[in-house]
Amino acid sequence: MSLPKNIFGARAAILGGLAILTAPFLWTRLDPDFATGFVSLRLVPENGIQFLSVVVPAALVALAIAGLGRLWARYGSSKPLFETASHRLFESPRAMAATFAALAAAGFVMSGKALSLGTFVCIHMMLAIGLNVTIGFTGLLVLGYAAFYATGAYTFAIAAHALPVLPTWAALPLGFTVAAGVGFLVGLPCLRLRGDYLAIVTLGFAEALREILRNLSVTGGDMGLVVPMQARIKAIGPVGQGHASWIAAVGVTLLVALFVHRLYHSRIGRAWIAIREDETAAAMMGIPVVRLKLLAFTVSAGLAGTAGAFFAGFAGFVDPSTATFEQSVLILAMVILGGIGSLPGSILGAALLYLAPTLLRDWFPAISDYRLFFFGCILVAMMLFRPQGLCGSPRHKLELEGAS
Amino acid sequence: MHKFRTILTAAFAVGALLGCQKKENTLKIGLAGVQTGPDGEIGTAPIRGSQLAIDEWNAKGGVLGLQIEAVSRDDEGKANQAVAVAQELVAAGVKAVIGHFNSGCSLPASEVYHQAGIVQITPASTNPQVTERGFNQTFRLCGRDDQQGDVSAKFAFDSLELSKVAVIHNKTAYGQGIAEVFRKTFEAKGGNVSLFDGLASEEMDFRATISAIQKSGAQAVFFGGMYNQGGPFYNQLRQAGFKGAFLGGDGIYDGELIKTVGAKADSVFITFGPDFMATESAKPFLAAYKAKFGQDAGGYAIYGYDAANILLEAIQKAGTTDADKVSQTLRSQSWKGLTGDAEFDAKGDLKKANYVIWTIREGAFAVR
Amino acid sequence: MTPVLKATGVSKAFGGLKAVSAVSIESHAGQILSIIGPNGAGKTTFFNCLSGIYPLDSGTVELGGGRIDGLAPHLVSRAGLSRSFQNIRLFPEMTALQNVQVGRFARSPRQILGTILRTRAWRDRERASLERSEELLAFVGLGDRADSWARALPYGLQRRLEVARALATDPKVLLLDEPGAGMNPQEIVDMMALVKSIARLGVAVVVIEHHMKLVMEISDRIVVLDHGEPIAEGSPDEIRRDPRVVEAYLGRSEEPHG
Amino acid sequence: MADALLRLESARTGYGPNDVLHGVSLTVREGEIVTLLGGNGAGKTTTLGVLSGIVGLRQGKVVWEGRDISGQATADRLRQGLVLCPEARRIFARLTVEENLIAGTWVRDPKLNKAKLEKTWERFPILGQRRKQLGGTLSGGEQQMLAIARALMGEPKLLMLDEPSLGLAPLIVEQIFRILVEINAAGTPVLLVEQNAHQALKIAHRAYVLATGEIVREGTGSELLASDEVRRAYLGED
Amino acid sequence: MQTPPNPDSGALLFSQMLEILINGLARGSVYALVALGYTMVYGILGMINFAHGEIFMIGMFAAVFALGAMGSAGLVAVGITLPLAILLAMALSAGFGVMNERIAYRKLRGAHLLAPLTSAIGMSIVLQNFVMLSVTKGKVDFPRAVAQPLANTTWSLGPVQLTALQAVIFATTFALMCGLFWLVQRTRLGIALRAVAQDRTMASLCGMKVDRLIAFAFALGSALAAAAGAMVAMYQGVLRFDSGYMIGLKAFTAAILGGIGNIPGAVLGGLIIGLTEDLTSYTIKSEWKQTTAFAILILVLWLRPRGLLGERVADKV
Repeated sequence: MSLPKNIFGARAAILGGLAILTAPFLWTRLDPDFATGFVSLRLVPENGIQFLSVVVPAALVALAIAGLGRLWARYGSSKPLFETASHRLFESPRAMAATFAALAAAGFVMSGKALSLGTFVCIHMMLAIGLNVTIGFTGLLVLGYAAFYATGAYTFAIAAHALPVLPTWAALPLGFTVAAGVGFLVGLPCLRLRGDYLAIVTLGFAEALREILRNLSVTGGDMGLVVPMQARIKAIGPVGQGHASWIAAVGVTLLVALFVHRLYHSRIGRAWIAIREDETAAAMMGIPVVRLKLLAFTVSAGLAGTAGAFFAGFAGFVDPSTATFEQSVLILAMVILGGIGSLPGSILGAALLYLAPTLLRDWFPAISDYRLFFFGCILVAMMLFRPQGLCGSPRHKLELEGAS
Repeated sequence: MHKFRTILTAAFAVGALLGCQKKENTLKIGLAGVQTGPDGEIGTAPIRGSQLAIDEWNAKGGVLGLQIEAVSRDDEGKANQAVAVAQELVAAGVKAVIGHFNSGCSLPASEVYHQAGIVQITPASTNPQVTERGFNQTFRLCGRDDQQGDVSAKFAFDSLELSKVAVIHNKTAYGQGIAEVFRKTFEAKGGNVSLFDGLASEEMDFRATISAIQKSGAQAVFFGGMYNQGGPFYNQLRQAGFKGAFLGGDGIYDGELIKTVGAKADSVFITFGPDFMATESAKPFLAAYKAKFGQDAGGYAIYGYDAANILLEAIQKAGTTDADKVSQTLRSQSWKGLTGDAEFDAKGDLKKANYVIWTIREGAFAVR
Repeated sequence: MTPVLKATGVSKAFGGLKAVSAVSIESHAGQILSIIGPNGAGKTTFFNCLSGIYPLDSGTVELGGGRIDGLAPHLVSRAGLSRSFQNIRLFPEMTALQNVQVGRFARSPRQILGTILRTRAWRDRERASLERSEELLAFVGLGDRADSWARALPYGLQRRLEVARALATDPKVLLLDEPGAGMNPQEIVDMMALVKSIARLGVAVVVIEHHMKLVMEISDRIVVLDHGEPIAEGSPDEIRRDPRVVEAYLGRSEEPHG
Repeated sequence: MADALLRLESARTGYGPNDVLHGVSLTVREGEIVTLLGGNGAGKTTTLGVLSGIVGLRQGKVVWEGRDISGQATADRLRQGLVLCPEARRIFARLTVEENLIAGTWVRDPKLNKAKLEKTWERFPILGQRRKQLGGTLSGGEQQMLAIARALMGEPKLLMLDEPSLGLAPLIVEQIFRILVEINAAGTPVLLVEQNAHQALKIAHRAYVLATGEIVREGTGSELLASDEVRRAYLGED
Repeated sequence: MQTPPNPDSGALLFSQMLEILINGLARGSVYALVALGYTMVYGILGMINFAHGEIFMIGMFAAVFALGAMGSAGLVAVGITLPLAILLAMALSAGFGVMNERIAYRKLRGAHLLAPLTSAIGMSIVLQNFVMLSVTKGKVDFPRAVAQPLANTTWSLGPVQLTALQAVIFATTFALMCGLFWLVQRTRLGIALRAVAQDRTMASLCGMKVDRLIAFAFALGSALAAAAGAMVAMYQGVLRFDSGYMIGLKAFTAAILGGIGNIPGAVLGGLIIGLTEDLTSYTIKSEWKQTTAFAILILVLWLRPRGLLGERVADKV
């Protein structure tokens, strides 16, 4: 409908509008006078120059990457590569064992920093894989996913205090069961609601849960809980604590991924996708829609709980920040960046989004303040230009084109 | 099985490349604390202070013949990030850490340092728990909340002769900690805490809480929290017609508080260290800080500066970076700093907590 | 002969508008019953009533002697009634084979633990389901397109895939909502053959269709709806000659009677 | 005969890969009622979509009063008097009758609204009685009248209607057709898409029969009434 | 923990309850103003504008910027500068709202629910961090000289104390709501907005420029949020780059509570949330007020999934 010159005009209008709107923020400074209580405004170029000196080069780099990405998209597609590789991996026990052994062995030569970073990446992979079950497979919008993460973490921490004999490995079944139970109870009334309402109710649940965690004494209030030593991941023989955590993290992540992979490639997984694609048609195929949604919700919550309990056993403490909206958004962004509904996508997205800001901060400490800004930009740009994510299929793109 | 071996070998090769570390010829000191986000401003100050001290030492030739490399990490004021930062610092091979800022970050992070056997000096975490866990290489260069809350409660009961006070906190390790100590001391002395309540950190409209304070019949309010909420809280108290005293801890000792409450603020009583900034010996530091960072030094900058100086001096004196020896040295004697003479007790706390009561006079903080 | 599907006095209104009023049909195994009528006559609404998507205002639906009105769609499907949709509603992000496999959902027993552990029993069932699905794809002529994305199939094949998916639930009754819509003449001829062969399998087929040619050729009986009401029923020849039918389609040719 | 008001020249368009219209041409002249007949899926609605600008053309053009308007947006065509009353009425259910009518005047001078409303109440007394009622609460026939009245508020020079008789009882249908004749008699040409062939042909000056995206027959209303093409297009008889 | 109220202070208690009511209503009316923006955008697009809280925050800053600019120009008469600053803040925020729509929503109209939601979340992060990076990480004080005189002027209405500041909030909120009502219910533009909300295709067949009307709805909602922002900034005295998040979330809760898409519902929801919070703070503890607010939301959605005043719209099959 719109001609090329129109598009150009529209872009110019957007840029011009942005320049005008952001002008007061960029080029002026507020000077409060506490004696009189008035405030005055002063023109200062430094603010804006500093901001633009970071953002403009970053934008240019992004444009260059986007250009490369387009070339890649034209001359080769990412999807078969990752999807096939992951499928082969999870279908072959031998490949799984080899991967596990290789990664575990790599721990011997990894630095302590790499081990800790790797363990955190694994935890976020579990979370992304878990959230993908609801958002990606079943199409249920869950915005307060971190609540289940916190549930798992706190469950284990509290249980370890109550039962001084609780072994570390108990974290996994305990976290899964309790979080899944909570997920079931939250899902039961919510799943009758429309998609975006579900998003809000889960978000509200997460906010309320965070408040409760901050207020109760059994959860240690805002300071959180320290997990007793006996329940933490410990060094075993020549394998140091960091390394042991890394091995455990790799193992659990592979198991979680295998679990989801196998569910996905079964009648349950097919039913989930069918529900996402067309609820009515799915029901006509004999699929009990509400029950399967509830199952997806429960499994997903359980996986978050597993990750949470693992975190508690690894980090040795839990606090209410595990249930923040920011945490939920981070996990959501991982799923979306990787590609909604794609298992390797979740894994890739988690790795990228967890590592990128950390590495950016180490390599370019000067712009570490800008990382969230860029994070937001990436979310918006991703939705506009590649809504299917890195590994996703282009379905959402088609929908968009159909709509315009 | 052949494939498996290939993969394994490759993994080891890659790992070996990654793990290969170059020979160290610097002494690495970790500087950790919140540097971004809402608390970023106040949290950056001590880190810059330490940075300044390290620069001075380097200019003088370093310590033990080694140049000192400051490894600065942002924990974003979040506990889990603090753990990650701590692990990173340990991995980076730092010999000692100055940090963290928030008590909520120091608490979990110090566990990591403890396990790794690294000396930690916090310039600002005042929660008692930080040094209460028997970690013999954890030190604190500032006062403790119990000392602070204690001082404030005694002042309220003895000097202001208050008998009924409402205690409000911001639900953080710091705010709630100091508030609880205040309550304990105040009640032990025979006072009555008429209301004890927490506020969400993003909350800025306190009118309902203030009504509850008025209902409780409190004569004064003790506020355990930070200046960004303390200022509006004070203003809204006064707007609601509450005339009683407003007490608080070091969290509200910040120039920003005065900007918010204005020059005419009255009956504000803050516990804070003595006026180190006004001393003659602090002048060069303040000037150097301003020259280097283009800003006036914030309240905690001087603590960061002192912490670094004391730490480096202890390393110099111990003649080694070994944590046990450095800890021993730190405990064994008295250290001179801009914040006065520091002596550490067995727990790692300052033996003499010098909290004094400050107030606002003519648009500036002044010792009462 | 007892009918497999027996709907009696089915009525459904939206607001004040009577979309379907007192429609009764009987459908027999191996026979094709067509429902025709002008736009807005309530045919699709009637299908939605039969398949449990809309609750009925009144009337009953019996399938193989048991009542299915008031059941949720997935239970209706399990009872043995399956359908296609007017505007094709495949699962576009699945392959053709997977679409059909979804149809096998209710016909394979629950085995969550088996799924996770991939037990031998699970694998056997999965293989059986797969084989049955492939068989059905071949039956509708999609044997060589099993791995195509449903969204990537040409329109005519999508319609066929929808039929295969519906058959995968092992229905006793199959409702087809405009199987020939949007097809070219050759595709329509093929579709007619397919519908006939489904009936030959012993399934009771109910078809909504606009292509009169298709309807007249394949139907055993025809029911005509207009304004939600049944106005005629009979064999194709009877319907062709029925003046009420002509009137329903072309409007009244004379001034209103009496 | 007056000059052609609207001409569609060998229009070709469709959705997705398939064409729905394979070169449809038709003409409407001043003062006429032209009917476009055809079975389901023949492409009638798509033809109106092309004329009103909501469906793009792949080939061919739309000529209005001698000018090519193929590239123009709906609003611009509306401003020139090319008004479509779409299929299924599409009343704004949560707007009152009066508001629905005002919505129809968006491209026109609001100062005239009062007079136009008065005229509408005169022509459709039933709407006048229900002016404050929500559109969604009207009966089917009333909604159709409202839809036509809303289209008239746009001051059409050509009124296009898509199946105004859809789902309505025969008596109401007759009423609607009477109204269309009145509108035409008052000087507005009408392009009518209908499946109710008998009624439509009775009031039409000329008619086209559309089958699978092509015009298969053109003629006066009475010619077509007598022809077999119509029966064939609808009933698939040979 | 709570000291039991003095038995002989019944009258005092009563007046304090009234005060709580006033405070709660003041807070609630701010929520209501912000909730209107959510409801309008949802009503017209069926999308949750997650960045709306940030627009509110931009409004706060814009008001201070405007006051600062006027201060620099030597204009300090509160009677003139304050209304002017609110208007300027509304204008700037409206611009941000339109830009927001243009960048993050227009292309995603009709896409899967997740896409606009995600881009909106991204947008909210961008706006928040933009302000943090360009203005300050710390707080900014609302000029005391503007707010203090209003806050210190109190009127007694019977047993109730009402500050001029609260009166300004009530008056502005009330005026803006009436204005919005009038615009949406009584004008041609309002009819067009509602028409676009109900049937975009038919609206464009009526000649309406759908894109522009949607942008207008964003502008309108943003302007309301900015007015709320200016008043909250004045009321609480400080503003920060993250001040919008919680209020946005609460206002959104309010919109859902009242039945999203429904204008009176948003107002009702806002007042209920505001009152609930203050009553919780007063009678239980401030610590629990978020929890009660969200508990009410979940309860209402459970019992009435469409919200209090939401309409039941038949789902299409």
